Amino acid sequence: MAFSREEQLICVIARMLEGQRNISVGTNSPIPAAAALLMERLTDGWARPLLLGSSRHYPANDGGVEFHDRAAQGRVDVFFLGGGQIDGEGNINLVGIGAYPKMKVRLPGSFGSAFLYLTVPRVILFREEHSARVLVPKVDFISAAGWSPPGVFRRGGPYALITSMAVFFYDKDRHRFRLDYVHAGNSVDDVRANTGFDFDLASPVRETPPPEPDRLALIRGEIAAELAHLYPKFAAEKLGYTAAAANV
Amino acid sequence: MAFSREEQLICVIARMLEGQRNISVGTNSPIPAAAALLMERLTDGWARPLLLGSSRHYPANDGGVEFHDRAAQGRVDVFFLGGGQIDGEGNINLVGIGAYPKMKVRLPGSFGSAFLYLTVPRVILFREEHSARVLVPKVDFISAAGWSPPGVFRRGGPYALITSMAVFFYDKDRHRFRLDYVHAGNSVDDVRANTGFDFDLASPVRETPPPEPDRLALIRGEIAAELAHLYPKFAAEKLGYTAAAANV
Amino acid sequence: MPATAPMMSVEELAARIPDGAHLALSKDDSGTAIALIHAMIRGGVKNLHVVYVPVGGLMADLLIGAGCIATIECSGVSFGELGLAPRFRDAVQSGAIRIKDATCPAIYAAVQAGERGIPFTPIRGILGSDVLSYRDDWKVVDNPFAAGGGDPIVLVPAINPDITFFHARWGDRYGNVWVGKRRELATLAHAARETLVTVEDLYDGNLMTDETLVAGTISSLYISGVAHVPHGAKPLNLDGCYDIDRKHIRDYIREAQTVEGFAAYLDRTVFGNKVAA
Amino acid sequence: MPATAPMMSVEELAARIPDGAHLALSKDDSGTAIALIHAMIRGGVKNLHVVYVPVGGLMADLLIGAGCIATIECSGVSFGELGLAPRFRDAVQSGAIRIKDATCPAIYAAVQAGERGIPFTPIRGILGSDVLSYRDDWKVVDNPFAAGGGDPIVLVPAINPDITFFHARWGDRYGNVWVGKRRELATLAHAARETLVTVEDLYDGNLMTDETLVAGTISSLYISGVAHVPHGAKPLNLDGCYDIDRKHIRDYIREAQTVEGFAAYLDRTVFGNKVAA
Repeated sequence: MAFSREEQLICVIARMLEGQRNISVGTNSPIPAAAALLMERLTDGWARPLLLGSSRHYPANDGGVEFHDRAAQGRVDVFFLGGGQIDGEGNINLVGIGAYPKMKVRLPGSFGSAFLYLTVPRVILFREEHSARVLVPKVDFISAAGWSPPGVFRRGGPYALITSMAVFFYDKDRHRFRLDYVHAGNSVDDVRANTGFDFDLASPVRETPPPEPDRLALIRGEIAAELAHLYPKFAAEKLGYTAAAANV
Repeated sequence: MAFSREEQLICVIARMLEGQRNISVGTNSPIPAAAALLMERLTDGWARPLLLGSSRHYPANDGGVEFHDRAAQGRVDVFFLGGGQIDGEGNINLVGIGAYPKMKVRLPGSFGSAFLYLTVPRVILFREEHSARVLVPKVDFISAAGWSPPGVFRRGGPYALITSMAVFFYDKDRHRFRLDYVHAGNSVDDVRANTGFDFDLASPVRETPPPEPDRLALIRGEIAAELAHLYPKFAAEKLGYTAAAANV
Repeated sequence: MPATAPMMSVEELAARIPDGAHLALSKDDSGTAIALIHAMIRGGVKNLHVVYVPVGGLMADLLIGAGCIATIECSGVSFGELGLAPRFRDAVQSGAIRIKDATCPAIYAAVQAGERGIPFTPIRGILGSDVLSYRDDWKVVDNPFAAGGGDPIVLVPAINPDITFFHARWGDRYGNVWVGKRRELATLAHAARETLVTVEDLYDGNLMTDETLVAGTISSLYISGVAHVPHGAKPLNLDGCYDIDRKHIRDYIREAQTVEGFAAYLDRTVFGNKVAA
Repeated sequence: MPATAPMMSVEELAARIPDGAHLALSKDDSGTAIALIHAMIRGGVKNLHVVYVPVGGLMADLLIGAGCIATIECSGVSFGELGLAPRFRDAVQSGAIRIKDATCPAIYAAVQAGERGIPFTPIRGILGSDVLSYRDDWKVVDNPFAAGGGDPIVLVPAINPDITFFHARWGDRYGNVWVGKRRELATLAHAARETLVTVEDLYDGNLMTDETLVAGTISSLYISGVAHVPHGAKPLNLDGCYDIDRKHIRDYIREAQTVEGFAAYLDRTVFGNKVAA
């Protein structure tokens, strides 16, 4: 069955959510949100997506305060972060490119990353663009640190890095990424050529499995419909959801 | 016009509330509550009573948390405290008599006093019983300290001490009480004989003025009716409120 | 769509509270889970460490009198205008329970710190009080933000109880409960590892998606057990449903002055009937 | 009985915000006071220090573009899925405004500390972040409660703004306003010295005495001015009333890419009409 890049990525993320219960997704993250909704559906509601910015999928009523408190309490199992830059130690930069503060390119800001990266056990880094511009040797600004010295309170941190080209897992002891999967159509050399940081290789590096057909069907049906409440544009343009609201 | 001890005390307190806006009263304090309601009535609602435990006179909706936060913010102008013991430096004891913790007489506890005595600018001490048993040289347990050394954050503290026999004002610089008024029927010597701590004398010590007739009428009418919602027993037995609820 | 949550009985809720559990319970305000307290006494739970947030009343006096509590932490125990708490008074005077005296806002602040997942919180006031002298788990430091140095301030450690419980006006089939303006119950539920709730009535709908009710709702995310117990707060009050039974409390205070009188009260009220009259 | 509170116009509210005021404003969620922002821009207020709690959107981009802001403190400014904030981006890149970068829970924690009247609060995480490196007003200390010493933890100072403001669903004649589940608005009102509110509709009754609405109500004790402004949050959303106008925002982002385009947007939307279409 043919599938799009977005559908592939939703399924890659969903596999990392197996056995995870409290799955939180930040704003402006339709692909992780779709994966979380998929897991809720597949587990008959045992997995609980908490989509920031959604009124339907936000089983909390105290806004961002409650979400961050939940993370601090250890009640958030998984979160997603991206980055204008991500480096080989797992540091992420959401603030900008160049010298702080009058940066050459200013990005929106760090949001909750500096906090959530240390308080949430499993943080999945998700950034579709796979380029040496994004995956750099050292970020220009550390919005959130990939690792901490001993003695620093830290529940978790980076678990994996997913791009449009590959899947890396993070080695917490060595503070390094390991390339485990390359999506169909790409090679290890392609990944190396487009990655600015040094990384390890799994043995063997495998090709990313395609979406499971039953999951793909769900994504295109129920999940797209559910997602359209929060991401109408994405649901319409990327998942072909046709009954989208007028106000897109 | 004849008046009861309770009516006298309500009017004494009310005079100390002139010009005060945010007047808070703890639980189990019908006389201060009546004085606060009287001031609300006399100022057409400018003075704002906040009666803890009341659903009608508690213009806040986050329970005790919000009340203490308000005090910490500097938004409570007046509060009332009592004490199983009160000493000459203004320390109060709400915990018990004897050696802590297995005390000879255990009282309910300090409640918010340790906090409110330092955060509320004007704290009026109110204790009807005027005896050497209550007004002691040194309290057995300091629930809340009457004064603080320099450098300690403190907005206010004891302002006056009102008993069934007299009115003392507190000298913040000398940490001592000064006898200003003696209620009709008592003398300075009576006060001295029944007070366990040393105190200063105003010159002259005056007799407490009787209740203002217009205020007395209000107390027996509107104020008693309003108070009956929170203190039905007091309103019925002490202010002669006859339309009290069945569940007294 | 949220999954539905199974209802439990009040006895099942009580059974989830093991001997030695660390509880934090709200004050005897609207929505005290008296029926659950009765079930705990019938179950014979022992050695509880109970924090009252911030003060206790009937709930505390019953558990103390029944021998369920080893340590109590609170800012006071009484029945307000109605009288003193006789079983609390005797237990402290005799040393039968250990008491950690506190002051109301310090307990609120400690529970809020628990909710926020921080290890401690500063709080103003308290300096000079013997409440502080006897609390070796509280600290005083100089405020690190004070311009000229100095400015001593009290730090209290966070409270994260094993369990909290209360009686709520409504529960829905998804396990959400509505507590209205009793915000401190949400704070407690957030700070506690488990939250047990008895509910007065079942709500036919989803409390989390009702535009006006959601503000006073606690999400099922925090709730580990719900029992439907009409009149679950009696003889205390539940706002909008029933008032406190003042005569019952006055009679209780009189009867519980003695160990024998308290035992008679329990026999009649707790053991004689499954649900308090 | 509570006294009634006089209603003001949105221009009167704007006039209460002086040049150089220290504001703290909630994020662009349900109930952003866009009509008040327009009135502020028309009034030409300058040199504001604005904390966004914790992030900014249209409200921030408009005030920045109109030259009202000297310093902004936030965890991010963007339009989420709809795009980046062009006036914010240009102003930071050119150095036209000073930015104090933060992280969401640190701002929430600082405002909660302001609400609680404490000078600072600890917060977990953040260590290792350059957000911390560049904040010389934040401190790191060893947790005084850590058993074996060590355990570094970040402390942030309390935020007590001069003024906060927002758009609420209802206001009553006593000056109470209903914000529903937007609890952070109550926290802001408690932390701020003054709170200004535009309300969508007038509520005929007392919001503080309605059993279900009271949980989402902010008492008039905290409110210093209320204006009745239907559609006061447009083109943003107000839950239960109207949705965000996505086309308007997309057009704005496109037009505000240039200073000229932004000026044209203001002319048309802010200066051309008293109330935004």
